[in-house]
Amino acid sequence: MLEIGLGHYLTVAAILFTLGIFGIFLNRKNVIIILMSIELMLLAVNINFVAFSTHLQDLVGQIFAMFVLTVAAAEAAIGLAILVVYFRNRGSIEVEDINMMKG
Amino acid sequence: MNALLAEYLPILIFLGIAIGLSVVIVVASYIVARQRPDSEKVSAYECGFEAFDDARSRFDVRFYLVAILFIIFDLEVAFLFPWAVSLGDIGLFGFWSMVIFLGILTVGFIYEWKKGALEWE
Amino acid sequence: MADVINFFSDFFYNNPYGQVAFPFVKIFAILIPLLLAVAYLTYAERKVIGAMQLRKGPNVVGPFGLLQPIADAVKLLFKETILPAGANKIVFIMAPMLTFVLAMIGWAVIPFNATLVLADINVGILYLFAISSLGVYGVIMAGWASNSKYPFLGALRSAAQMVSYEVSMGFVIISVLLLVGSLNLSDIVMAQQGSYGIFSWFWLPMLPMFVIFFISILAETNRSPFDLPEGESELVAGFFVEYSSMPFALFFLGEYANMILMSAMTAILFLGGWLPPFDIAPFTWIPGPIWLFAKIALVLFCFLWVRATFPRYRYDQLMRLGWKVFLPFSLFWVVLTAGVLVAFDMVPNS
Amino acid sequence: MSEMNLTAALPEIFLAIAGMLLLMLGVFRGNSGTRLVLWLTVGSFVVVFVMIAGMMGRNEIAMGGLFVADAFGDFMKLLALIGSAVTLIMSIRFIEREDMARFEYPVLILFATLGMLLMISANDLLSLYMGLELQSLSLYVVAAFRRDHLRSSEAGLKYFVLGALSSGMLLYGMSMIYGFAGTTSFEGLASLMAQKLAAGEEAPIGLIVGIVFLAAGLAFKISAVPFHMWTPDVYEGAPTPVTAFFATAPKIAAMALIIRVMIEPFGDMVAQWQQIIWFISLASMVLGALAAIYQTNIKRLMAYSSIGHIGYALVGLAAGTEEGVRGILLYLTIYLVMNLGTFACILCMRQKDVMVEGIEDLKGLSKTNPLMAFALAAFMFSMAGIPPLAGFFGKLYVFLAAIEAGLYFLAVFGVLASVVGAFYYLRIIKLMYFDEPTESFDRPIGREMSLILTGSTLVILLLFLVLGPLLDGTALAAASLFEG
Amino acid sequence: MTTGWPLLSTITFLPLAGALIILLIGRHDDEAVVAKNARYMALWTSFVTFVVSLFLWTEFDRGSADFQFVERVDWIPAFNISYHMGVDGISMMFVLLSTLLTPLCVLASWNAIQNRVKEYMVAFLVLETLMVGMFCALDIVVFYIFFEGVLIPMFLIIGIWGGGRRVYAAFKFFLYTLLGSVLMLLAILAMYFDAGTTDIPTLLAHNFSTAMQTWLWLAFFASFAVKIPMWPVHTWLPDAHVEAPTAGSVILAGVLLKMGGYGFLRFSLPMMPEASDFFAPFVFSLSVVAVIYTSLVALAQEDMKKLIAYSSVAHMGFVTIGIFAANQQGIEGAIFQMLSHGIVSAALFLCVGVVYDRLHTRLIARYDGLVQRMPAYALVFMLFMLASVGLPGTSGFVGEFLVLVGAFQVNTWVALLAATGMVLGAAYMLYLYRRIIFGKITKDDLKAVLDMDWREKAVFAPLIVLVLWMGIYPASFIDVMAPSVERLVENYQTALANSEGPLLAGLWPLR
Repeated sequence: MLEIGLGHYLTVAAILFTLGIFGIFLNRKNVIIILMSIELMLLAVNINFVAFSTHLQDLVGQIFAMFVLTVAAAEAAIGLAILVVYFRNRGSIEVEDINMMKG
Repeated sequence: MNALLAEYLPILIFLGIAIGLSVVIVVASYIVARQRPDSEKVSAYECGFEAFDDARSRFDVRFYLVAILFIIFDLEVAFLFPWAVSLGDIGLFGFWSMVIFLGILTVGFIYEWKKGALEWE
Repeated sequence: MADVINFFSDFFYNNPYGQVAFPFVKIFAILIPLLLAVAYLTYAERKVIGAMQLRKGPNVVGPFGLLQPIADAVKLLFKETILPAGANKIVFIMAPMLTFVLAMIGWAVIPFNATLVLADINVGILYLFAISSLGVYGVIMAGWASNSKYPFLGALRSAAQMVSYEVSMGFVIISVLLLVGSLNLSDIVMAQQGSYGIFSWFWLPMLPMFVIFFISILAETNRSPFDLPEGESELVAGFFVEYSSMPFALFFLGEYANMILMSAMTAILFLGGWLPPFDIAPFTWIPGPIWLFAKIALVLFCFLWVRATFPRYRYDQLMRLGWKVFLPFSLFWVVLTAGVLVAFDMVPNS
Repeated sequence: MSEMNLTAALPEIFLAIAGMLLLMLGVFRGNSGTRLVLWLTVGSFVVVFVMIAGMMGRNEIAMGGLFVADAFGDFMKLLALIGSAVTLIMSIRFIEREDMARFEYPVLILFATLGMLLMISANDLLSLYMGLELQSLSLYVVAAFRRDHLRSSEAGLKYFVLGALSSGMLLYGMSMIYGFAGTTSFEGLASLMAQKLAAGEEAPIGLIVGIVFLAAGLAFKISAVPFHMWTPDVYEGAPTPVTAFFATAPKIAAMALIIRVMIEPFGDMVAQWQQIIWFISLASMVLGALAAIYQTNIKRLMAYSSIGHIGYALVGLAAGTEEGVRGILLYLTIYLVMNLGTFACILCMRQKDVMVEGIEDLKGLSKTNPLMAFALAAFMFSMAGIPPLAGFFGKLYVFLAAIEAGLYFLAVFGVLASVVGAFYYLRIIKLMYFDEPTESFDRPIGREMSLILTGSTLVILLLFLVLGPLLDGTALAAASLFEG
Repeated sequence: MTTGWPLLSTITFLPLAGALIILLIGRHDDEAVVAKNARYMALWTSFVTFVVSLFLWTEFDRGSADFQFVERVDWIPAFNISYHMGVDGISMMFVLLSTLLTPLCVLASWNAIQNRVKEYMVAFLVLETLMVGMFCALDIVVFYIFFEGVLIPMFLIIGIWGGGRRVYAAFKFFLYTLLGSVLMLLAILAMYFDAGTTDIPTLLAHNFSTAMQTWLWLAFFASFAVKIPMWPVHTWLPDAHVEAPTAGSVILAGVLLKMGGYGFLRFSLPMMPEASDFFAPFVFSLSVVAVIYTSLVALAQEDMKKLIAYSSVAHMGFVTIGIFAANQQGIEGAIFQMLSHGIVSAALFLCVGVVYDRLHTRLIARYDGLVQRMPAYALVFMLFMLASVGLPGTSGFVGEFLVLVGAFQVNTWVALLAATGMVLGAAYMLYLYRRIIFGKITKDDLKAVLDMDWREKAVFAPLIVLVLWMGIYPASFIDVMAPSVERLVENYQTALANSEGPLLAGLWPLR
């Protein structure tokens, strides 16, 4: 039977993280997707932390993950708030419409 | 397979069975009952009127607000769980740490209360 | 009788096929009574409310109308499954399934007595809390996938309401945990075992929390008087306006199963789970699961009683109650409980 | 290690409490209390400043090893506090005129500053992250503080998205470091590195990947190339006093952070990270100089200018020596003053009650407002690094460190970039002094503005007189970083 | 000498004090009053400064090669940098040149500058402080600060009060010189790390390794070559000269160009002797090209200032030849040539200024037959023109002659080609003179021009005296510099003798 080890967790985390980054840069549609990508990245990091934590038999990683969760929540809250403000002014949250300033 | 997974295996099986059951129920009805959709039947219900625009329109920003507040308080609860369980080990120091944390949270709570984030209508 | 038990225990514990089959048996032992309970909860609801309103309730199909739920089920089964044209079909179908599945799998960790539990995980209460939190997804998915105004608004309201009360529920659970020092459901029940029987259960020392919890689960399950999301006069039927046939039935089942689950949670947290009210002869004869069932039934009765008695809340009143009364109060209570425990050195496991 | 030692963190604790009290005061007084809250915020900055200045020279660990209070941190904190306090004072008129006078503004600045103090004092990846996020989250909001302005909200959105991305990278790096080193404490990491070095082992590749990600995340925060994309847009879009704030205090805090992270835990791995810093320093200097040439908006110009300046400051870090850090400290001190002064000028750029931001609007300023023109000219020459103005000494000392460390190539490119950079600074002077005025700016500019302008101009002009004591201070601060 | 009145600091910062006073008293509603006050204040300040600086001349110990009037105050102890001032035979006369030219500039701008007089005067006084400070500085960082600081007032002077293309010229001037000097800054830092000090007397005694010398020399060369300026980095000079106001050109030609030469003498030659020796042929080549090429270019100029600007480049070519000849005559000649050029070219620019103030054009073609309306002017112009050409009896002759003698000892070809340049120099100057002074007045506006007034004559008087004095009795100047130059050459030769020079020098194909 396949034993799920540290390497697997790290690989999953790395894949998720990469997906998150690509989601931010390659996404041409909607800012909400960017926010989701950011959350994805943070989740990947959490997987890393927890996996390492179990691997090292050290709790710091899990504590760190808790803090990351908290910050991620605050970040999502603020991100959404800014997005709402932006939407009210612009009437759109298309990525391509975020172009008032260029250079 | 380690003991941790063994503990959760029944839950997994339960989950599989529950999903299977729900699929069976839906599919059974789909097969057993006669399916005769027409355009009136499948149109969105709006008290008899024709639906005039997309339903997923703007809605009150306060729903966002509730969601955001929920996230924050729910996380706080997440912090409280381990604290509550291990209060015996962390003692007075742990107690006061959490009181300070909750105090800060209360400041935030008072702020949003006064700002009217909790008002409806 | 003993032979039978021996045979089965031998089969399930020593026979390799039996070891695999055992969980299945246990699951169906939970699932089938549960589904039956759901069915007869609907019946009981109509009967109880009927009685309170001096009506008879269902009394035609079968003796005392006992077959009414079966008839309802059959009727729904043969209805056409309508998929609205504008709907997101997959999500539309998945939403009721999700609600149903969640209401079912919560039972995996409920202890029926000291040993009788499917999965005695040590974070049981967290699991339950998580499962009940996920319930909101079913609602949101249904409302969004329908692509229709009433379901959408109903779903929003419902979701906001559920999450609002979930916060105070969380605090309530925490205050109980402070007294227990463990997340395991069996431990929670056992912590209530005391020399005063029914009076050492947590409902008494935590009376305000018990009240808050009960009201919160009413809101959490969208029950009257907090059934705004499906308030007929405003939103027709809330998030499941567009549902019919078995998907509708799944919602229905899920909702009632959820009620039972929440009642079970109440029983475990505050009413001593499977413990008898007094640790003396006549009560101890009755096995634990029966006690648990009785307590669940009691809580469920209160559900129905409330529905028959109270008028519906306004939405702003509902939100205000959740955020401005329950949340601060339960937060305060958590600190108070912890403070008292620490001050008098009564913290468990210290 | 497990001691709390709260006195070490007393200034931060005071600031946190003050912040919450002010929030409460504000919310109960409503927006009419904005001025009061703002001045009280400034007051609490002053108190904290005095507290930290009074404790200067200490070297303590607190909060169970999460928090370190040393001379380096204290020095940086003082700078950050000056930046925050002065930008707050500068913004009074602006927020009142531009309908931004909500009491949350000073409170958010306060919390951002608190975050900065915490990250400057971080002694563990965890406290680093928390401090950084407290700062960033507050900054996202102030960037979008003009809710009804499209540009402001767009700036906030961009800043948020890229800031969150950088936090993600930072975190990923941290998780790798944690996983491969088994600890998040700076001391633990440092001793691990020292062990590896002593044993002649290579650092595990995962750890190096972690450091690269960490460095990338931090480079975002200091807006170093190639992670600078957000800077011009955010600077342009954010309300001007907020831009002034962005250009000063957070930069200093983030620089302090990157210095501490690179030197304290990974000081023994100079070889691994030096090239990274070397590259971003060079790239920042070059891009800062070249891209600014085509700008027409002065806030955008200042954005590129700050990218360039960060590049110069990083030269000192690339050296990785005590002299290098000392050079950075001096550089940042001067950078702070120059930016405060320049943004005070930018905030005075108003014609007929409307803010203007084009550099063309500065035309003929020397005739319409000679004193302001003189001040701005002094800042520009200083930024270009012409002696005897202060900016020169900043560059002098970072390049000194670079030469000492043998980074000749970097130094040569740095000075060449500074010549290119001088071009656009000169362009502003040219507009002010060589061109004929079109329309003058509104007068009066306000007493606090005059005071800030005068003060920063005097510092820039006369810094060379007090260079000795200042350098002693930076030496003390830099030494404290290398002691441990 | 370390005690007593800090004479050098007084000379250095007196103008700055004057500038501050102008700023403070310049708060009057009437522009004209402000301008008048500023003019008088600037004149008096610079005049007093000049008078004070004469003490240097009288008190200077002519027998010593040491630094005199030394002052030293710790400035940045952390890096061993101090405010260290002092002059020797080489720098002393540049100080005098600066203090002399500044009041003349103020006088020359008396009427020519009408707008923003206050700022103008302030800029000039600040400039004087920086120039004097640069020549006095005995700490290399202090030197650099003064050296580089000069850019600021000069940039403003060209840019604000200059001619049509002033912006272009100002930028070009600024960026060219900055580009050179930042490299020098790095070299200074490298020297600091090698020697552990920034003190010039200590550095003079320090032996840098050969390889390091090469790089240091190149870095310093980048700065000084632009400043002096040498071909091919001289292109900023014509632009700056043409666009600058008259006084700006005077200072530029009179003092700023000397900074480069002074730098070579103070740093390149004594501190990097091996590298200097190695690169000398390179410098000779560039200088010869400068002398001949720019003379030819000058011949084709239509603009008087531009012509004189190119002549400056040519003259500075002599200076570099003299310096890198590295013998007593060559160096003395170079210094003398610099002083002479400082006065002569300044005077020539003033001459151009005189007519420019009248007709507001510098085009040679716009003038003819001035001698008929302006005899005194024609006389003055002739004197300086001949001095520039190098007529015996004028200051220009001594300098060029000494340089050629020095160069001849080192390389005959260089001397020969430089001499050719002298002939070309005579050609374009005489051609210029003929075109504007002689002939018939054909232009109407020329028929009404007035000769020089008393103020203009007062400006030229001291310059005429100096040119003749230097030409007729050069010894009084050469005596001052001789001990210092002697020691410089001596040290240079010793350093070369002690080095593994042939190895390096052997790489150079021309030897």
